[in-house]
Parts: sequence; structure tokens; C-alpha cells
Amino acid sequence: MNEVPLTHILFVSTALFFIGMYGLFTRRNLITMLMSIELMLNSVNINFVAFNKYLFPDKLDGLFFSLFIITIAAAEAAVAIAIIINLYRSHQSIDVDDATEMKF
Amino acid sequence: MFSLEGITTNVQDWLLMKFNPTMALAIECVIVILLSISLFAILGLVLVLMERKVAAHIQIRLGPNRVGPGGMFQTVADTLKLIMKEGLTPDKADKFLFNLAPFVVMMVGMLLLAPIAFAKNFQIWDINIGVLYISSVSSLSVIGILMAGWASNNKYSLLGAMRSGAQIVSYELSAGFAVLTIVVLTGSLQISEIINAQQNGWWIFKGHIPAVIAFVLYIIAVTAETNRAPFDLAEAESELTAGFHTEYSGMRFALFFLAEYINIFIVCAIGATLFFGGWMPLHIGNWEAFNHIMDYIPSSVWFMGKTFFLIFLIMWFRWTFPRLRVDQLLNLEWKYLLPIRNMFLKEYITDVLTGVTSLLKGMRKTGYYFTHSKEIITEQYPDNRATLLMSDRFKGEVVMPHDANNEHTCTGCTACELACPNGTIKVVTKFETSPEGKKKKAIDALVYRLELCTMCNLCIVACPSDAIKMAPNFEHSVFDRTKLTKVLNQPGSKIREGIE
Amino acid sequence: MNTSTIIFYAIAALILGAAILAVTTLKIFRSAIWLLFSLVGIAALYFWMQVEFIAAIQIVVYVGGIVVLIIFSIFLTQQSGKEMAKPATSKMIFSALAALFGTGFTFNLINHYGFNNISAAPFNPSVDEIGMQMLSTTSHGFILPFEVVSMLLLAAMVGCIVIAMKPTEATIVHLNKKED
Amino acid sequence: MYNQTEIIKDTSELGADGELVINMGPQHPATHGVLHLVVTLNGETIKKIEPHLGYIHRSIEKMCESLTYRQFIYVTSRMDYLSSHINNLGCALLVEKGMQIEVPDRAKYVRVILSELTRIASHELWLGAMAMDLGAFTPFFYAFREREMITDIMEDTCGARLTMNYIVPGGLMYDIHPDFQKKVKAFITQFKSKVTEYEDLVTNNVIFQSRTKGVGILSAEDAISYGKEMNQSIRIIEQLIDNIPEGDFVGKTKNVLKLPKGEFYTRVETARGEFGVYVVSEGGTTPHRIKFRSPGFSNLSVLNHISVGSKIGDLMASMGTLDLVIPDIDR
Repeated sequence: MNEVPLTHILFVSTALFFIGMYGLFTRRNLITMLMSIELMLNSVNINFVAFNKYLFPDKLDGLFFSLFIITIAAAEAAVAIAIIINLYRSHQSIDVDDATEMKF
Repeated sequence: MFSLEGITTNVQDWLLMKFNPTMALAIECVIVILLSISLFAILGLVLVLMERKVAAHIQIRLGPNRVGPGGMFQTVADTLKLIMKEGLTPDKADKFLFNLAPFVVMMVGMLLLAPIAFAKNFQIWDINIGVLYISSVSSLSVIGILMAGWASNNKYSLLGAMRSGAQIVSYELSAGFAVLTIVVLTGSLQISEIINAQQNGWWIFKGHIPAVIAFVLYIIAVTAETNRAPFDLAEAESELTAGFHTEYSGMRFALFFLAEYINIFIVCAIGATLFFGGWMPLHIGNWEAFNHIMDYIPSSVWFMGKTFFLIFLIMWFRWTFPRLRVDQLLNLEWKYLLPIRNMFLKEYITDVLTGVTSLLKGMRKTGYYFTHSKEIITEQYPDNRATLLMSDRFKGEVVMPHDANNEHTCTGCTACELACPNGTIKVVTKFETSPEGKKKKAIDALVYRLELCTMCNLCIVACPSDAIKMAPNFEHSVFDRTKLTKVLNQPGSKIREGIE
Repeated sequence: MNTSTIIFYAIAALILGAAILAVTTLKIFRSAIWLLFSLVGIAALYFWMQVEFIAAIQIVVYVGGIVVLIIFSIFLTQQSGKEMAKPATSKMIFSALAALFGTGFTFNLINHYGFNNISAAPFNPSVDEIGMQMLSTTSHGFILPFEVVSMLLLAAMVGCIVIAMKPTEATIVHLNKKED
Repeated sequence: MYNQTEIIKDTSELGADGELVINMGPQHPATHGVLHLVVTLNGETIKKIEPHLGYIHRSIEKMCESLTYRQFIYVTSRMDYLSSHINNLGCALLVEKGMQIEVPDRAKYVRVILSELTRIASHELWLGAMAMDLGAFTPFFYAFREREMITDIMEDTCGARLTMNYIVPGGLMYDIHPDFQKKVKAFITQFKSKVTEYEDLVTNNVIFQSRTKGVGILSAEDAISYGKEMNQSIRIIEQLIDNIPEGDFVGKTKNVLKLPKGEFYTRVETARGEFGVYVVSEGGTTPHRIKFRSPGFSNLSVLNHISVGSKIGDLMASMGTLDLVIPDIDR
């Protein structure tokens, strides 16, 4: 597989990151925003694994970082969804534009 | 001795000789895909038949016995029917996801086939994280169910999908723990190494109590993960009609149905691999002769035998136990299968013991009926039509007996017509002139409308001259309902002498 | 160009295509399913890179956990058949331009840097190695972050339950009293 | 201003959005017929149940007004078809009471035995159907094996397996079959040996118990009393079967039955509760007005009361224990 240069993998992860960013900008629904964030986190993971594999094959630190990112992403998603459900209960909507009580 | 080991190497050698490596790999992929699809088809047919036969024998019935010898081709006929049926899509459903869902479930089944060792050196992909791969990929199947539930646009489906989601996600934990026990004992995640570690004894024997507990946990958890009774809450026929696949019909329903059986096969195959040594023959300590004989049985037979034993066990559960309620299901997982409630140790142990004893009692009963085929009470009605014994009082239809001289005893008094609650009988009378020139009332026709008759017997009781009676006839189905209107007195019949 | 390369580009196309659909489709459940395909594609990319352990974890956590969680929250908060509102065109154009510019800029940086010093050493970490190093206390051990992450997970679990728990009668009465 | 208490008050009831209205029936596997329940759910928890009736209404009461006192009995077999004997008995008793007809002892004995057999048969079906509602399919077949013996006895004696119409005002339509006593005794032996089977498979099963205990305020007691009732019935039959006196099977009645002017009411205990017949007579050959008090109808009315707050699975358990026979509800 050495025919595929590292830059191509990095291109995939970069594109994925900015697709996630596009989603975060355009979506107003909390769940879809969360999905976009997940895409961005995943693009970072790809980078960690790819750098580890191509640049430092004798070490495992990249793998560990991606493992921790996956774990934290899980915790983050769980908390986010708990908040979303609570928000839905009080506002009957999960649109970010509807939750405006904290605005001053 | 028959072995699959040679076949795979021969095929590979031949392919590498004829084609370049890329081409050979592609051809191998195609062969594997074809093989796994045909395996799916065969497994589906066999397992569905097996389930129906097991269910029938437990339920003191015979089961399918019409199509082919012993009903062997019943599932083939069913499949043909399902293929020919129209696959309906609900009007407001998300059609793309609705059609995709059964394929997702099937694809997960196919992916799971990869690391299973069917026989010695007969394995598609001996991946180094074998067990982890299985537990990760099997968690994908819940997506197909959730998709089906959502896309059907049906509230029953949605409820079924949500139940299934909660169930599969939580039971994955104890299944994972059970698998981890064996991983810890073996020290490897690779399937081939797990099997090789059981050369001198299967883990269920070698692993003592931890392995036995892990095995029990595993069986319970995978029964729940495959949505089988007593954990079939996602389908819950009596509660949610058919749960997540309520709206599916035809071939797409068949795919869900097939996927269920494939999943059972896969989890049982993995169970057999982890706890019963996969294709490894039964070896006992130093009994050289015994071990040698066991080696002569082909490894694929060992594997299939163990797998089908576990499948039978799961079917046995299904036909013995009632379904759990949704909160009890989660209680069982979080309070009993995961020993979180350890602080109430005494209570925990008594609960488990009483529960398990009562379940085992039930299983003993059903097991007794499964093994005693003499207890079967089903009457094969069309087969014993000639010898069928009907009670002589059976009220099948009203008849008017005639003797050898074509004479009856009906005087045409219309008592039966009056007694009949719903106008089934109509007496048409005429006046006959006797040879002496006396005019006498007699019946022209006793019209009897079988389609109205409620067999209440009031006409028979009312008849003063016993002219009519109930006959034990049945099977009155006709294509034309006018055939159900009968004239009871035979043409040319007369009233018997001396009846007034 | 050999099989492996073709597979890589197919996987890349799956990841990016599914991701684009996930952020643009107006049906929220479909969005979740496209996200799922994108995540499965990333897992496939890890398999392709022969880091099977990470791939399996990716599937377990993302597909078996997070996507199921997202789908559940969709079940709880959305109605079937309802479409989300379309974002304003100006916003879409602006975001798309920003994303394209960002991609171009970053890719330019990557190309500029080059990453030429690719080592040819094989990279096949076994699960043993990963486990040993993660739980080791030596200089390259990761036991401390491991423990911290476990604490984080516990806190997140408790936090989720507290947030999502429905207020009971008792708490309502309690809060009412406070108001008075 | 943001008022947390207000919001909590609202959310604790979760308006129409959080609730799911499901039409259970008219075609649903658990309603055992064309019963239509409109169930309001919050998640899996039941908020409200509203039974909708009338899908198989046949106006039996109106029909009876045009039938004579001999004829109207057969219609009642079609209401609660599982206890048709007992329904018939209720009607026959009413006519006998109204006209002061003396019933011979033999007929009385046979009536009681048949009614108790009907009760057992009905409970066998209940047991099987209840287990089926809870997801266990096998006990149904075991229960039907014993039920089949009863229906065979019925077929021998009455000539029918479900809608017997064997009891007439004044006694029985015809005498019992010569084999009757022998067969009933055989059934009792068989039944007693198989009761443990039901206990092993159903009543002692831990899943079954946890599904029924504490579900609906009535169901737990019901589950026990049903079992006791079967044993009680067996005891009644045992006491009577050897002592059926010889004699006429039907008393002397007039050819045309006419109830005196007035109002009449009788009641009998069917397999699922009290069955009452109320007749207003103008002195003619047909009832002027008739009303049946069917047990299923009043049992159904308790469903909402006992199921609110429980889960969907519990609703099935409650409906199973109420042992609804839809034609009995929709007369």
C-alpha cells in the first residue's frame, strides 16, 4: 500500500474536517450539529493513526491518542444527547435558535 | 478421511498458477461470496425447518409433513411463496431506508461469517482481533433494525425498534464479558489460537466454574442479542403485532427472517468455538485409543454438531419460556447478568437459584415431550378420513331417513318448521288422493337450507313422527351456495303406511 | 496502480461522499445513516491501514454506541417524515466557500511540507503490545491518561443520568416550595 | 422571565407531543377478536385505554325478542361461546322459574356436571391463551390436549363441540351418552396427572410470575383463583359423577311455553363471571324485552382502571387474565 502517499490520506481527513465544519455552520438542529462534530473528531483520528503508521512506525502514541479521542467523543456525545433531550422537554424543539433564554 | 483442508490449498495453488496474484485474489473473493451466499440459503432452509420441527415435537404436534418426504421441502415452498409475493412499501415511508434496512441486516450477517472456522484450516479470514471483530460487527445489526423501525412510519415498528436498540446495546455488555473470559484464559483474540488452545480439553471443561458461568451468560446474552424468545421484545407478536418488521412483506420480510436464523447460526458457531473448541475433537486426558477414534471424525462434523447443539438449546428456550417485559429485560441485564448488585449477595443467590430451578423444570417438561414422540396427539385428518370415527350424535346436518321401499315417515305437520328459530326448514305440502278417493295432506318437499342451520336440534325434538334426524356428516364446503339448499325427501318417496 | 490503491480511493470516496450527504440531506434520520456510512468507511480505512484494533474500536464505539445514541435521540425528538428547514442560500454559499478555502489552504500547507521522510518499516501493532504499553507505568506508558479517561467516563455517565432524569413529584414540590 | 417551576410542571405531564396514540385492534393478535383499544402511551407506559366496541355486534337481545322461549336459548350459546352450557342453563332456569317447571334430579345432576366441564374447558383455553399472550406458545397445546377430551365428551353427549344447545326448559334435550360416566372419570384421572405440567410450565415459571405479579390490581388474585377454580370444578364433578340418579331426563312441560306477565331475572356463574338474564314478559310466547348481563362486558370496563401506569406488556397480561371473549362483549 505504500503506493498511496501520506498526503492523500491527509487530504481525506482534511476534506472530512471541512465537511464537518460546513455542516456545523449550516445546520441549526442540535443533533445534526453533533453529527458534524463527530465527523470533525474522526478526521483528527485519521490523522493520528496515519502519522503514527507512516512517520513513527516504531511507536504507538498515535494509536493511544486516537483511542482516547474515541473515548472522549463517546462521553461527549452521551452528555450532549442528554442535554438535547432535556432541551427538547422544556422547549419542544431542538433548534439552537429557539434556545435563547441565556441571551442578553 | 474427508477433510476440507486440502481443497482450499488446492484451489489456491491452481488459481495462483493460472492467474496473476490480483486476479487470483479477485476470483477467490467471488468464490467466497458465492459460497457464503449459498451457505446462507441452505442454512436458512435447514434452520427454519429445524425450528418448525423442534417446535412441533415440543408442542406434541407433527410439524410440516406434506411437502416432500417428512416435510423436508416445506421451507423451499415457503421461500418460493415469499419470492412471488408483492413487496409492499408503506405510502409515507422513507422508501430508500425502508428498502435498505433488510440488506444492512443481511450484510452484517455476511461480514460475521469471515472469521468463523468451519473446519480445520477452513476459514475465510483469520484476523488477529477475531473475537473483537465479531463483537464489533455484530453491533451493526441494530442499525438495520432501527432503520426498519423508523422508515416503516408505523408506531408499532418504532416501539419495536426502540426496544430492540435498548436491548441489543445493553446485552452486548454481558456477551462481551463472557467472551472476555475466554480471551483471558487463552491470551489471544485470534479465533485459530483460541481453538488451538483447546487441543487438550475444551474451555467449558478446562475452565472450571468461570467458563461455565461465562457460557451461561453468553447463551442468555446472545439469545437477547438475536431477538429470540424469551427476549423477542422487538417483535413481541402479541404486543406489537410484529414489531420492527410489521410493514415488511414478500422477499424483504424473508431477508429479515433469514437474517434472524443466520445470526443464530453465527452466535452459536462462535459459542461453539469459544467454549466447545470449534472443530476440535473431544479428547480425554490419556485415553490414547479414544482420542484417536475421535480424530477420525471429520473436523467439520465436530463443528457443525456443536453448533447445532447450541442452536437446539436456543430453540428449546424459545418454545418453553414466556416473554419478558421490557423493564424486566433490562433488570435482568443490569442487576443479574452484570453483578452490580453484589452487596445483596444472599438475595442475589436465592433469586438466581429459584429462577433457574423453575426455568429448568419447565425445560424438563418440554424436553420430555420432545424426546417422547409417542405423546404426539395430532390427528392427521385427511389421511385417516376412511377410519375417522365420528360420534354418532354429532350434529352435522338434518337428514330424512328413507327405508328400502323409498318410504319416509314425514306427515308434513310443519312442527319442525315452527320449531326452527331462523327459518331453515320449509315444508311444502300437497294433497294426495288415496285409492279410496280420500284426500290426504302429504309433503311435496321438505326444503332444508344448510347455510342457515345452526344445528340447534329443535326440529328433531319437535318432530312427532321421528321423520328427520341429525347425521354426523360435515365438510359442507361448496363452490355454489345453491348446493346448500337441499330437498330432504327423495324423489318419488312416499310416506310409510300407518303413520298418521 | 494495484488493488490496494483502488481500495483506498474507493474507501475515500465512500467516506467523503457519505459525509457530504450527511451534512446536506434534509431528512434527519437519513443524515444519521449517512454519518454511519461515513464512520464505517473510516473503520474500513483503518482496516486498510492494518490497524485492526482501532478499526474494531471505531465500530464498537461510533457505530454501536454513538450512532445508536443519535438515532435514539432522533426517535425521541423528531417526527417521522418531517423535513428540516433548508438553510438560507447566502449562509450555504458562505459556509461552502469557507470550507473550500479551508481545505485548499490546509492542503496547500500539506503539499508544501511534503512528508517525504516516509519510513519503510512495517507497522503491525499487536493487541498485546497496545495493551502492555497502555497500562505500563514506564516512560512511554499511558496508565495515567487511561485512569483519567475512566474518571471522565464515570463523571459523564453520572452527569447524563442527572441531566436526562425526569423530575419526580418530590423535586417539583421541593422547587415549588423554594419559589414560595 | 424563565420560570423553572412552570416548565417542570408542564413537562411532568408532557403534552400531546410526548404521547403516542396507538390503535390496538380491531385486528391485533392479542385482543383475541375484533376488540379495538385506543391506547395512549408515554414511551412504553400506558396513560389511558379506551375500548371501542361494536365491530361484531349482532343485536342478540333484539333477536331474542322474536324467538319463543324454547328457541331463544340457542342464541345464547353464541355469546360467550366458551361457556355456552352455562349460558343456556341461565336461560333455561329463567324459564323454569317463571313457569314453575319441576326439573328431574337426573337432569339437574347432568346439568351441573356439564357446566363444570364447560368451566374447565374454558379455563384450559384461558390458560393456553394467557401463556400465548405472554409469549409462551407451548402450554397452549398442552392445555388443548385436555380440553380436547372435554370437547369429545360434549360431542358424544350433546352432538356439538362448542355451541351445545343441550339444555332445554324442563331438563335436557336427550339423555346422556352411555359412555358418559366412564369418559368423565378418564378425563379426571388424566387432568389430575397433568396439572403439575401447567404448574411447571406456567404458574411456577419465574418469568410468568414476574409478568403477572402486581400487574393490575386484580390479576394476581385472579391468576390464583382460576387455578383453584379448576380443581374445585373437578371436585364437584367427582362428587356427582357416580351418583347420577336414574329417571326422566326432562320434566313435563307444555308444548307452547308462555311466561306469565312480569319481570324475571336469573343469574349463573360462568367461567368468567356472573351471567344474568333479565326478561320482561307480557304473557306472550316471546319475551317482550330481554337483557343479558354478560361477564365479559363488565370485565372489560375494569381494563382502563388496572392498566394505567403499567407497560404495554402488562396490558397483554391484564387482558389475558380478564379472559375476554369478544362476542360476549359485543352481543
